[in-house]
Amino acid sequence: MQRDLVKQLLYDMLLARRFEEAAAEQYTQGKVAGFLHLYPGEEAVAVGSLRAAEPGDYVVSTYREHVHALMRDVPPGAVMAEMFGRATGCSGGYGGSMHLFSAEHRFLGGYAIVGETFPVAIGAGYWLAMNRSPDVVLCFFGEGAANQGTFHESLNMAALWKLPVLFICENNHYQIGTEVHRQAAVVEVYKRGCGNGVPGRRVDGMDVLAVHQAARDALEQVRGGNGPFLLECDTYRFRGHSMADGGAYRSALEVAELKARDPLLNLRNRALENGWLNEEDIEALHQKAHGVVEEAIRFAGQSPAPDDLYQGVYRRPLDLYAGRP
Amino acid sequence: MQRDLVKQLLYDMLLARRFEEAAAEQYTQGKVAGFLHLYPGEEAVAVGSLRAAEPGDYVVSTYREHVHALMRDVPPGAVMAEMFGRATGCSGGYGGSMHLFSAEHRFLGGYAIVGETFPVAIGAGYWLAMNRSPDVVLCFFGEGAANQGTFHESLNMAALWKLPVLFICENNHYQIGTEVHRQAAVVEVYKRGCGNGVPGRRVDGMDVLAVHQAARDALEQVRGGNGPFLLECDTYRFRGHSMADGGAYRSALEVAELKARDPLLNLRNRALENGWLNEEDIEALHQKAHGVVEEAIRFAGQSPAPDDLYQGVYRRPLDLYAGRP
Amino acid sequence: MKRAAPQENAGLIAPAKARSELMVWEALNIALDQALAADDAVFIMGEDVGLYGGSYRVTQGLYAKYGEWRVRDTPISENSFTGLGVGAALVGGRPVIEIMTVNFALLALDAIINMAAKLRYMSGGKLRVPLVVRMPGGVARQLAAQHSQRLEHTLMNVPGLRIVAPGTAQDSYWQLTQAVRDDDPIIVLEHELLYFKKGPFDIHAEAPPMHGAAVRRAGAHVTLIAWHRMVDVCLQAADKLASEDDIAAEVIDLRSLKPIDLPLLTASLKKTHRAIVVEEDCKFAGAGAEIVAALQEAAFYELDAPIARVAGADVPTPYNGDLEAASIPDADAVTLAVRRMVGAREE
Amino acid sequence: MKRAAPQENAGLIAPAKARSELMVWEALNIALDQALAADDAVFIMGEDVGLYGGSYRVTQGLYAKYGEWRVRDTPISENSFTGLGVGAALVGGRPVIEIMTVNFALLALDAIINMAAKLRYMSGGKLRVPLVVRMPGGVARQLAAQHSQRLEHTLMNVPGLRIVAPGTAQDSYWQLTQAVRDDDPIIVLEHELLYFKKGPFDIHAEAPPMHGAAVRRAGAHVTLIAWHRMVDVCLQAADKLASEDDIAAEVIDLRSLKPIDLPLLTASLKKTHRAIVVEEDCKFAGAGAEIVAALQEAAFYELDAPIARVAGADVPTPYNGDLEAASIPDADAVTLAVRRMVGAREE
Ligand SMILES: Cc1ncc(C[n+]2csc(CCOP(=O)(O)OP(=O)(O)O)c2C)c(N)n1
Ligand SMILES: Cc1ncc(C[n+]2csc(CCOP(=O)(O)OP(=O)(O)O)c2C)c(N)n1
Ligand SMILES: [Mg+2]
Ligand SMILES: [Mg+2]
Repeated sequence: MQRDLVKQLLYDMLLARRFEEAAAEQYTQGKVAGFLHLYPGEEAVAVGSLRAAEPGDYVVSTYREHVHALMRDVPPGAVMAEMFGRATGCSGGYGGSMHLFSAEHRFLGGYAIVGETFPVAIGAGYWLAMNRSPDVVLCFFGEGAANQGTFHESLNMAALWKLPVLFICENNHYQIGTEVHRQAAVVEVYKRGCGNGVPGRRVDGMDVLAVHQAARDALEQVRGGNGPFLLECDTYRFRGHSMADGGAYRSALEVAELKARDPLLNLRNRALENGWLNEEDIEALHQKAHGVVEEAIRFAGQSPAPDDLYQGVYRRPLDLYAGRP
Repeated sequence: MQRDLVKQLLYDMLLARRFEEAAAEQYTQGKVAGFLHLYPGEEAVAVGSLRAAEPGDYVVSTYREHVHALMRDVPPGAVMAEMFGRATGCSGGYGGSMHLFSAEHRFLGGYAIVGETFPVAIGAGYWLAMNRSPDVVLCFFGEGAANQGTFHESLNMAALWKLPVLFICENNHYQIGTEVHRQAAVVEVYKRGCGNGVPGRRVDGMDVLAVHQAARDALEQVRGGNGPFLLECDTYRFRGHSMADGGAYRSALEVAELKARDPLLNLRNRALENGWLNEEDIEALHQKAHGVVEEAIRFAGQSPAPDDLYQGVYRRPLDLYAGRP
Repeated sequence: MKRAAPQENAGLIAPAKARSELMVWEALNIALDQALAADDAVFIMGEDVGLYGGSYRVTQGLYAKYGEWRVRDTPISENSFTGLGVGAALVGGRPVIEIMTVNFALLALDAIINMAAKLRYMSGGKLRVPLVVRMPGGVARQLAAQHSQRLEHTLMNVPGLRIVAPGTAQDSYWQLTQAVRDDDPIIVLEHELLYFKKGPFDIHAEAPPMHGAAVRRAGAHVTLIAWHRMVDVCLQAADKLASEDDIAAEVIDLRSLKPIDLPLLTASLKKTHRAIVVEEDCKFAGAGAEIVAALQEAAFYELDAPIARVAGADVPTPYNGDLEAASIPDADAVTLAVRRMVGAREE
Repeated sequence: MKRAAPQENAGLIAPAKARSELMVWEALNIALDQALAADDAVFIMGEDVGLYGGSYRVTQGLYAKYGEWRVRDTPISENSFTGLGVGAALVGGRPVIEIMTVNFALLALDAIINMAAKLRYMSGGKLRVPLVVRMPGGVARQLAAQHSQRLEHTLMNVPGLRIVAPGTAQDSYWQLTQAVRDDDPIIVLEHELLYFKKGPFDIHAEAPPMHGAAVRRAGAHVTLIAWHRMVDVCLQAADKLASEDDIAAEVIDLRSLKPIDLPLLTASLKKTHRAIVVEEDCKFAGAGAEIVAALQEAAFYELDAPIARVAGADVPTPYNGDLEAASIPDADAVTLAVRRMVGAREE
C-alpha cells in the first residue's frame, strides 16, 4: 500500500520535474513562447493533493498549472502541444501555457489573472451543492493571490453556503519579486480565512506524504458537507517567477537552503531509508518519466497548428455586422 | 464635563434625527430626489464617533452620510441645499444626497458604490503616514460592505503599512433586504479583520456614550501609530434602506423592539435619571435643532441652481475634439 | 436528489400570461419563471433577487417558488458572484446573474471580459459558458454620477460577448428567453426607466430574431437609430417632425448591440440618405461611434450628409435635475438635429 | 518630519540624461525620477515597482533613491491600491499608480471610472484628483487572451479622464512629465513592445503639446491615423507604398486619445481626401470607431471614400504565434487597405 503510493508519488514528481525542465528547454529553443511559469520545487503540492482527489472532482488552477493538468491525467503530449501552440494541445493551441483546460478531465484551467480561481471554484462548488453531488472542487492559488478581493468574497460565499471547495494555497513566499511579509499583514495564509469562517491548516509543502495526508483529511471534511477548507502548503519555487525573471531579489543562500529541502530528494531518501523503493526502482521511474516527456515533445513537435482565427469565439461563427440570427 | 458632553451629543442626535425627517419630508414634496438613504436609528454611531475625532482628521463615508457631514460641521444649509440640487450645496448641486463633500471640513464624501470607502480611506491614511502627520482617518461602512473585496484588500494594506485608519462599521443588520446572516458567514464584523491582522471590537451602537468612549480609545490607539483598528457598532435603521424601500422584509416586532432601544430615548432617559439635563434643557435642544433644520430648508429653498453642465469635469474646460492643450 | 427541483407555485409570480398589455418587468419575470421551470440547470443569483423580490421586481415570486438554491441572494461581491456564474456555467449550470445595476458591473468586468467572454476561445472551443448577465442601467432620475454609468461601448468591444437591449415588453420576454437558452455568454441590458413601461404582449406571437433590429416607424427622409429609451425619444421627435415639418423620420430600434443589424440600417439609408444615431451615453467613444463608423463604411455612397450623433454630454451625470435632463438627449434635441440635417440639404 | 524627503542617489537610475538616443523605458524612468525629485507630493505605487525595479524596468533605481514610502510595492489588490491613489490625491498627494498591465486594470475600473474621473465633478469642482495611472498594454508576444486586452475604448468613454499614448522616447518623457504635473486624473497608456525601442531624445527640446497629434510622415494621397506601435506599422506601410505604388501616405501619430486632435486630422484630410484608422484593438467598438465617427462628421465633404479601419480581428487574442500575428494589423494589411482605397478612386 504505502510502497505503491510512494512509487506513484515519486514517479509523479519526477515526471513533473522533468516536464518543467523540458518546457524550459523548449522555451529557450523558441518552441514555447509567452509567459512560462514553472513548478520545480513545488511538486509535492500538486502531486500530493491531486493524488488524494477523486476523478469526479473539479480542479481550478492558475497560470502555473502544467503539473496540475498532468496530475488530472491530461496527457503530457496534450499539455506540451498546447505550449507549442498546436491544434492537438488541450486547448487547441489557443490557450498556451497559462490556459490549459480539459473538460473531460474536469480540469477547469488555467487562469492568468491573479484571483480568478476563487470565483470559478465556488461556481463549480455551487453547482455541485445545488445538485447534492458527492464531488468537490480543488482550488489552487498562490499566497499573493490571497491579497485579491476575490479571495475574501469567494471564501465568504463558500462558507455561507457550505460549498464543497478545498482551497489549496501554494505559499512559495513570493509574489513575483515581493516576499510574503512585504505583501501581507498576516503571512500564514491558512489563518486568512478566519474572517469568513473558513477553517485552515498549514502543512509542509516540501513533503509530499504530508501534503497527501493533509489533503485526504481535508477532502474528507469538505466532501462530508462541512463547507470549505483552506489548506496552506509551505513551499518554494526554485526558479524565477517565470522564464522572464532571474529572481535576483532572493539571496543565493536562501535558494540553496530551500533546494536542500527539494521534495523529490526528500521522498527519494525516505523511500530508500524505509526500504519502500531501491535505487533500481527509482532509476526506472526516472527513465519512465524521461521517456514520457520525450514522447510528449515529439508529439507536440509533430502536431499541426490551428488555422482558424475565429474558431470558438462564439458557439457558431458570427458576423458582427449581419444582425438577425 | 459629562454634562457638556451629554448635552452636545443629545443635541447632535436631535439635529441628526430632525434633519433626516425633514429630508424625508422634502423628498415627499419633490424637493429632494434621487436615492435618499436616511439615518434614523443609527445616530449614536456618527455622533458618538465623530465627536471623538479631531478637526484635522479625515472622514470617509457612504451614501448614508448626511449626519457624518453634519458632525464634521458642514453647515446644515449646505447639506440640505445639496440635496435640493442647488449651487450653494456642499457639492454645488452636482453630487446630491449620496455625494456630499467638503474639503475644508476634511469630509471626503459621499461614495455610492459599496466598498469604495475603504481604498479612499487608506489613500488618505497613506498620505498621512508618509508625512508622519498626527491626523487619522475615520472610515464608515455598512456590514454589507464588509463583503466587498476592497474591505479585505484595504485592510491588508492598512495593517501592512500601519496606516492610521479607524474603520467604523455601522452594522444595521441589513444589506438592503438581506439580513446579515444571509450575506456573511461571520456576522460579527469586528472579527472580520483577523485575516489581515486588524484588531477589532464591538460596541452597542444604540448607546452614544459607549460609542463615544470606544471611538476615543480606538482613535488613541490609531493615532499612536499602531496601525488600523476596526470598531463595529451594533445598530439598526428604523426606516427602509432608502425612500424607495418599504422594508417589508423585517417583521413589525423586530422593528418595534429595536425602536425601543432608540439612541435618542436612551440618552435622554439617562440624562434625566442622572440629573445631567432636565426636561427644559432637552426641550431647548429640541427647539434649537428644529430651528436649525428649518433654517437649512429655507436656505436651500432660496438658493440658486447650478447652471453650467460642464463645470468641474476637468480642471479647465476641455474640448474633446480640439487636441493641442 | 437534486435540490433544484421546482416546487409548486408558492408565491406571487408574474401576472396572467394571456394579458395583452404588460409592463417590461412583468415580461422579464415571466421569461425567468418559464426558464426556471423548463430547465433545472437554470438558476438566478444576485443581490436581493430572492427574498426581497428584486430591486425592480423582475424576480418577484421566484424565490418562494423555486427555493434558495435556484434563486440566490448574494453578498455585495459583484466580481465573485459573477465569476461564480462563470464557474457554474462551465460545469453544466445555466446561471442568470443579475448585477443590481450597470454601475456595479465595473467591479465585475474581470469576470465578464477576462473569463466569461474568453473561456470558450482560450480552451480551443472546448468549454462553453452559457451565462446570462442581466443589468439595468441608463440615466434614471437624479441618481447622480455613480449611479448613471453606461457601459454599452465597453461591453460591445469584447469578442465572445453578445448583447441585447430590449426596450419593449415583448422584446424583453423574448430576448431574455433566447439568451437563457443560448450557449454563449450574453449580456441583457435593461433600462431602469423602462421597467414600468406598459406595452403589447403576446406570448403566442413568433419570436423575433434575437439580434435583428426593428423599424418602429417608417419614413423616407431621415433614419433615426436608437435603442432602449431613446427609441421612445425618437418616436416623439418623429411625431413632431411629421406634424410640424412634414419630415418623415424612420425610427429604428437596434434591439441588439452585438451583433448589430447593419443590413437593416443600410437598407433604410438607401431610402433616406441621412442618418442620426441617438444615444443616451456620452458621445465620445460611446456605442454610437461604432454604429456611425460601420454605417459610413457600408453606405457611404448613399449618404447625402455626414451621419450625426445626438448623444449624452461628455460629463459625469449631474445630480441637479435640470442639468441631468440637459445631459441626455430629448425629443427636442433630436428634432433640432433632424431639422439641421434636412435643412442642410436645401441650403 | 516627512518621510518623503528624497535622499542621495542610492542606486542605478536612468542613464545619463544627455544621451541622444534612449529607450522608451529609460525616458519614462527619467521622467519619474525628476518628478519624485521635484515634488515631495509625488509617490509611486504598484506591484513590484520598488525592490524589483518594475516589470519593464521603468521604476528601476527609484526605490533605493527615494525609499519605500515614495516607491511602494503593493499586494495584488488593483482596485484598492488604485483607489488608494484616489484617496491620497484628494488630500494632497500626487500619486503615480502603475497597474502592472492593462489586463489587470479591469479590476481597478471602479476606482478609475467611478472615483478618479467623477470626483471633481461630483464635488461641484471643489475636489481635485491629481492622479496618474500608468499601464502597459497591447498585444505583446504570445501572451494569450488574458494578457492581451486593450482598453482604449473603455477609458476614452469616461468624462473626466484624459488619456495619452506616447510611442516614442521623447513623447514618453514629456507626456508622463506633463501628466504628473497636471491636476486632472490622467491615464498614461504604454505599449509593452515599445519599452525597448530606441529613439532620439533631447531633454532640452521644447515640450510638445500634451494632447496634440503629430505628423510622422507627410503625404498627399491618404492619411493613416494610428498610435503606439501601429504608427511604426503605418510607417513601414508608407515606405512600401512610396516605393512600390508611388502612393504618398501621410502618417499621423495621435499621441493622445482623449482629447483627440481633430483639427490636425481634418487638415490632413483636406489634402488627402482619404483616411484609414489603424488600430491594434478589435475593430468592433474599438477606439478607432470614435475617430472615424468624429472625422466623417468634421470632414465629410472632403472625403472621396469612406474612412476605413484596419483593426484587430474581433477575437480574444490566440496563443498560437501565427494566429496571434493574424489577429492584429501589420504593414501588409495596411498596404493592402490603402491600395484598395486608392485604387477604388481610379476604378
Ligand atoms: C490581477 C493580476 N495582477 C497582477 C498580475 C501579474 N502577476 C502574475 S503572477 C503574479 C504573482 C502571483 O503571486 P502568487 O499568487 O504568490 O503566485 P505564484 O506566482 O507565486 O505561484 C503577479 C503579480 C496578474 N497576473 N493578475
Ligand atoms: C458595489 C455595489 N453593489 C450594490 C449596490 C447597491 N446597494 C446600495 S446600498 C446596498 C446595501 C449596503 O448595505 P450595508 O453596507 O450594510 O450599508 P447600509 O445601507 O445598511 O447602511 C446595496 C446592495 C451598490 N451601491 N454598490
Ligand atoms: Mg507566491
Ligand atoms: Mg447594513
